Amino acid sequence: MPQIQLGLGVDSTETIINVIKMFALFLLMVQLVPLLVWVERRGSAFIQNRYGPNRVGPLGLLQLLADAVKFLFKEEFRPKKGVAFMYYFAPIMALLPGALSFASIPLSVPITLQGENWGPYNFVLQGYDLGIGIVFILGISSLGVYSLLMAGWGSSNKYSLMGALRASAQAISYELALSLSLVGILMVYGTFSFTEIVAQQQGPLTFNFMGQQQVWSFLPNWGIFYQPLGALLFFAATFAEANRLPFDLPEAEGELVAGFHTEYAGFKLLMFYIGEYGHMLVASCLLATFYFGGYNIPGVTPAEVTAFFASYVGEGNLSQILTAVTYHVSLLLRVLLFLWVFIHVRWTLPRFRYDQLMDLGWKTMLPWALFNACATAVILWLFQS
Amino acid sequence: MPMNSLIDVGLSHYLALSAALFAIGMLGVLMRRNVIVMMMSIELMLNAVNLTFIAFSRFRDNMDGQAMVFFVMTIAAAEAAVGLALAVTIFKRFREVNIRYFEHLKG
Amino acid sequence: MTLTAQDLLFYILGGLSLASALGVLLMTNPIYSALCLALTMVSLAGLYASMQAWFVAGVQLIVYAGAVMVLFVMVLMLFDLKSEIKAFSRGAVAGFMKLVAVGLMTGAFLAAIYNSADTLLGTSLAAHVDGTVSTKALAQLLFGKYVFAFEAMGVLLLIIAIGAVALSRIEGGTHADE
Amino acid sequence: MSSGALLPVLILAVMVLTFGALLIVGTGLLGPRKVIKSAAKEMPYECGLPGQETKDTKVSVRFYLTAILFILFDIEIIFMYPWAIQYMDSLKDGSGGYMLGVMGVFVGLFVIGLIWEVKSKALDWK
Repeated sequence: MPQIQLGLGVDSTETIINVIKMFALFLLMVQLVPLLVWVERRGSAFIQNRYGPNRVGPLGLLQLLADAVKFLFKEEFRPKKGVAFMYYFAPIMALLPGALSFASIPLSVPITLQGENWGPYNFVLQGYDLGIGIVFILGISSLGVYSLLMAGWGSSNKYSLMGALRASAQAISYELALSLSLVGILMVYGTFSFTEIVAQQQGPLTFNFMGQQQVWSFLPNWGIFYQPLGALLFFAATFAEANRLPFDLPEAEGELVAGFHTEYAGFKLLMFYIGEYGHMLVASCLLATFYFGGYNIPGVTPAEVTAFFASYVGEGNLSQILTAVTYHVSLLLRVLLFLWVFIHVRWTLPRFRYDQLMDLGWKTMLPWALFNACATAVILWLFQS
Repeated sequence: MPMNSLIDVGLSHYLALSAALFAIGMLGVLMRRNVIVMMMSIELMLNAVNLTFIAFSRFRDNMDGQAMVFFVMTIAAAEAAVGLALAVTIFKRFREVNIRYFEHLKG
Repeated sequence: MTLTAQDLLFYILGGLSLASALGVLLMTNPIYSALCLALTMVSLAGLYASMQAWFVAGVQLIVYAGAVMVLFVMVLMLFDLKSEIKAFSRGAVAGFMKLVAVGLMTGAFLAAIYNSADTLLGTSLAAHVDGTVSTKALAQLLFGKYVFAFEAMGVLLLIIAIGAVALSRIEGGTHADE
Repeated sequence: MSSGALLPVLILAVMVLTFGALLIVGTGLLGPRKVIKSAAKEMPYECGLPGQETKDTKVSVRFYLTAILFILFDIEIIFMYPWAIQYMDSLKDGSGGYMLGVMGVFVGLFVIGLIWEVKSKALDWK
């Protein structure tokens, strides 16, 4: 049997570890849904000055487990005139964009582990490192529209078809502003790969102004200081991509019953939520990676952190693993902050009307994103010369 | 490197695949009656040509092939946009997307 | 005799694209054939990526699979096209003749490829090309040698944007009076 | 793990699809077996109104027009990506002004198209 060299690892153990790591990252995204739904219900309760779920388990934490189990045992229902294949494939397709995008984002510093019999093996907390991170994520997230259209068409219900068409028209209009706001990032960093972008954001804020180097050491070298307008546009566009309020008209109860997932119940509905929360997670991770320094801890280099742990735990794998964990926690804090902003906005802002929503996308966000790209180009040209 | 070595994939493997895709696209244009499916088959033929461009750009190691694929994509997307706008206008007028109705345009 | 990742990818994605291309041809329901074409586009993007053309694979995903096919599916869904009974054009003899013609043409292509297999091989292949570096080389080309074609593309897209809107506003037509 | 390998993407996609399929088949098996079939339940949900299956729903032109304009503007943005990637390098080796001019013309056409679309009320969703 020809020996197959997969692109995954030097020897078979490394390949197996990588495959398990990939599935673990996917499960990390899937189990995020109960956590975020709990945070959403408790958070909205906190905002509206009420308690939220607190019966099942401490602070209502097991409420989500109870819901998941209930969803598992629901009756299997399909509308009679529904198109069977598309009706069932739409929830599965909803999982795909979030999972593939989340796996390509670097979550921690690459470390090298060394054992007695297995050789030095560098481990990075990331599903796979594609050289072109940004273009891949844009491509995959543009495939998310298919699960909406299939759900709308599969449930052969007039209202869900209208909801699906509206949701996909909104998703594609805001994808323009999203990809245009990324042009600014490409100009500043000059690379597609996430690891290089995060590497360029280390150290104090350094930029050259009229030819000579300026160093502002009190500010970290994050992307937000180069692209403030780009960050705002990017974050607003990801709200619309994930169908989050104030852009969630297609799923709004008042408008089209529940939009494209009217005819879904049980775990299929939960899979649409996994897709939506996965999209929110990817958007927060991207925002942290592009504009807030990814997993960098300002003022500290990875070598210092490893040395610090080595002094306690001794040289070897454990100090490496602890460094990776600290850097991962630093990224996680930022991501949880942005996820809280997603949830906070949902319970404070009112919903847009559909024509306002489309006007905002085409007539304000797109021109501003274009202005941001041109302004970045001109400023870079002025500062450079 | 004759083609029969199935293991190390060379340029001719990719060319054979794009020839097959091109043939399927052409059959689609000839056999199907629905205008929109014919336009999809044309897109398929254009994609087969893109595959050939990329294969030559990869195995002859110059980037002109990839630049050409860029332009082919733009023109194919523009053609799809105008073609569909036409088909939709005709469909609204004749309530039917069958190629036979297009003769009415002889005028 | 090692089967490298690229060969494995070629056979998986090639088979997938051929199967979905046949799906485009044979499905009577146009929406299913549109979804099969979207699957073909995605597998072709995978093939481009397996040939280290990273940026073009991304563009194929964004432009073709994510925009053009969404337009096709949206138009088909808007006009509620059920699967037609007479999907294929009538006339057995005509159909047979078309099949023979296409078969002959493909046979000619394959024969040409097979005979010229050894002359086509180019220089030694870089096993792995970095995405950003190859895109910068593509940009040098796009704004160096092909800068006029690049501007022509901008003009073409402007014309199509205006044309598509004008097309969608036609009320009358040659038979408007009927 | 050589950066840029495509196989892991396929492996993850297959894993996700089988995970989703298992979930759907699993909930199907776990659910109550004797499914009470009733016409009312099978009808598409229309907030209680008896389903009127009108032949062709009012077809709004806006949707496919938005999709067409999306394709055209998306391609113009994709043309900006290679330019943006090498912009810093071209600034360093002095050809920044030429790059700015080339892209200025292209973005000018983009803006003209956008202004025309807005003025021609093609994008109004009334």
